[in-house]
Amino acid sequence: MSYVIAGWVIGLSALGAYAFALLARGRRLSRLVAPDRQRWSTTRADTPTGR
Amino acid sequence: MLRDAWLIAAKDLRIEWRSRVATNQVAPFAFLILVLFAFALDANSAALREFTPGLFWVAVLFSGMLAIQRSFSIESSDGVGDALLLSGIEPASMFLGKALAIFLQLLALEVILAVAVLVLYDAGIEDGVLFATTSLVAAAGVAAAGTLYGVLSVNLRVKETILPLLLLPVLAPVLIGATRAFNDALGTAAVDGWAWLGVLGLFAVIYIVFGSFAYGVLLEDS
Amino acid sequence: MIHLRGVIALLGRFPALAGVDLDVGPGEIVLLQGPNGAGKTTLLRLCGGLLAPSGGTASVLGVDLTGKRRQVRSRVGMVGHASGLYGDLTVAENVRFWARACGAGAQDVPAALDRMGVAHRLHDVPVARLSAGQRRRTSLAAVVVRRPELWLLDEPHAGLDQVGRDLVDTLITDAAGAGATVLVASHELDRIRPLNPRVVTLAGGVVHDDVAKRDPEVRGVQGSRAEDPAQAESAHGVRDPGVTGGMGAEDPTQAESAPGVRDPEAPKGKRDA
Amino acid sequence: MTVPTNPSPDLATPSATASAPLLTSTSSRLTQVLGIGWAISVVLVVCAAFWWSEPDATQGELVRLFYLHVPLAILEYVPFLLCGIGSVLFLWKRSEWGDLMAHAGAEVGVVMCALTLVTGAVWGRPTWGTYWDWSDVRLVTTLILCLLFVGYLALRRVPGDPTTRAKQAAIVALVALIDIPLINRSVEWWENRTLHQKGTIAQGKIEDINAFATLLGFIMVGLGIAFLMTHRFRIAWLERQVDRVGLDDAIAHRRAEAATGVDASVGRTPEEGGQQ
Repeated sequence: MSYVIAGWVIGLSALGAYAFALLARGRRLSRLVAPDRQRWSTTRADTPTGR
Repeated sequence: MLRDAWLIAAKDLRIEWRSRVATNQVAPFAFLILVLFAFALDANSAALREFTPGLFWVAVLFSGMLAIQRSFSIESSDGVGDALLLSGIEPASMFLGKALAIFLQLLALEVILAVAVLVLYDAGIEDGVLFATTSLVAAAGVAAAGTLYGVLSVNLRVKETILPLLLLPVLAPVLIGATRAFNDALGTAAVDGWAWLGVLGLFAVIYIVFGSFAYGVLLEDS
Repeated sequence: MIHLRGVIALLGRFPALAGVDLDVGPGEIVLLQGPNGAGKTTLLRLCGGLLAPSGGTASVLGVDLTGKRRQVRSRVGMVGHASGLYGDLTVAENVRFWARACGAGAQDVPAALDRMGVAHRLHDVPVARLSAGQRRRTSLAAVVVRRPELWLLDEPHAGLDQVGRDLVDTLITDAAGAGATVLVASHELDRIRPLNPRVVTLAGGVVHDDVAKRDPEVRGVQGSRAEDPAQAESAHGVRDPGVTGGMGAEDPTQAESAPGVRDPEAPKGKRDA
Repeated sequence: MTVPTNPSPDLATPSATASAPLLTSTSSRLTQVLGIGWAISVVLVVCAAFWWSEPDATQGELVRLFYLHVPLAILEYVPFLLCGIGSVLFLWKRSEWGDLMAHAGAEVGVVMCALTLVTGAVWGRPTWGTYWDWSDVRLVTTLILCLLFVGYLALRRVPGDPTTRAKQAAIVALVALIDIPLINRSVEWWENRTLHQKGTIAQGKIEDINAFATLLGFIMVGLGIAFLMTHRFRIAWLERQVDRVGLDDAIAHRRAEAATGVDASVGRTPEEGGQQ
């Protein structure tokens, strides 16, 4: 059972860390670019998502 | 198209023959790998004989990497890369020519290594035809994939490190397949070597076809 | 032959060409001059189809450079700073290889080597053992066998002796006489001037000054002693053997201070070619 | 767990104030929904895995790790597939969009892949008595897949002309994706050499696994991939924009060289400039 918990903790914390790293990186970068060139921040919610 | 390919291959082989880099450096390096394996396996003759197929192909891949790097370093010297582009030769012909030259050098390497493992590791060939065919087909696959990745990395400043990192994982099926086919040919394990030859053949065909198309895309880099 | 409009070319992220406008017709000899880093070599590489334009429109020998650049490449002859020769192959093997590679027969090779004054005893010497001047002559021979429609020469005189320089000049004149276009990037104005070229000055990746685009009066003053209207024609590329003065005797740097041509964004006079 | 913290929904942003930096992140209404959905699904899956489902007949409690591991192992191919589609789009139509998607897909895929390997190893230790088993096809295939795309990301990080790099990366991605079936078949045959018994995954006892928890697991990982891909794609897009702003400046600067006279640019070679 300890292996199961370890697996979950490692998996979720890694995903969470990656997600926060991406958000932080996005924040830092978006400060360098004018908001009107960030298409998702204008009027549309359906933005290029890669899906 | 084949005439141009042969022109390029003949030029490469002539340069290799003149410069003797393959004979003076690549082949001794391959031999050295075999010696190092013997040290690593603690001079255990039985283990060496059993693992001959794998050790042989690892030695081929590592020394083949040097041959590929060498083949593309002659194209990056003194503006010949531009000159080759200006010649108007079809990229597919260039790909086939470079791959053919590398293929022939790999074959020469394999002959040297085969003699070395027969003598040093006390390996014995049970199925000579399978042994020879596997060597040919695996070399074709390595040459095709190696040529594609060689031209990709030739103009990068980090080419020495990025080429093995990109190429070696791609060659994993060749290593597995050629090792298994050699297991049959050398009689070290009971497997169907001819079926493995099919995998090697598929690999070679895929990368020769894909490389012929992709080479042009990679050449148009500047 | 060459039509460039607002051409931008990048080396990595550096805009080596920042909006070049240039038109060159057949039979013209164009001297590209300008300080180091002005974009001369990049312009030659672009015209040879080795570099894709990142902006603007470019067509060379009737081929759009944004598309099938390979169709241009086999028709140009380019000599750059690098020799483009394999050091381990001999002189004859190199020239033969390049002749075959561009589809020309190997039978012209001895003639081309003779023409560039490469001695017979050198034919079987590996290129790596040649002197810089001998190597340059061999590179030129490899271009001669291709019979290019467009010659792109980057400092062709560098490293050559007096005889070699004269050979290059003859090569340029003959090529232009046969209807080919010649672009020469060079700092050696004294050397080029007798060929009566059209002088184009590059600076900061744009055409700073082009003799062919000046007003007739300015061109008259700057051009040569002659107020002769034929002078304008000679600058346009119709070879006039009677006019030998070309740019004239003034210091060429004065050309850069000519009024009205300083702004690269200024409307460009159109020429037909 | 990763709810976007930006308070102002972009749909409400009037165009008049669009210039004000209300939103300085890669978040949008879409990613907020995805993020919240992902966080909820994580909570649900944890509950389903640890409390709502029964231990498995053969694996006992260890099956609880499967609700994370199996969706990861299967859905990891989705970002790689998107990477392949993006690469094809780039090579075919020179689509910048495809290039950015390929980069995003490769990075998210490598994260998924690495986590699959880690959770698989953690599961393998109590099951097989070892963290790693070379006879398992999926383990080895996933490892090679991970290595192939680690190489891809390494190539992406080499500085240079973006278009050149995009072409090279697209070729590498396609080669990797072509290679995967070959590797998979090879490893599967290769594994038969030893008499080592196959892993439980290979025998596919899906019916033993709680279907509801597995479904939740797939939803969780799927939402996670969508969320991460969206953000990663926007980051790539922002990086390209930053690059482009720099390029406009560089062109203006270059033209100014000509305007301010020839002397200013003397001694500046393209090589020096190219390294900046």
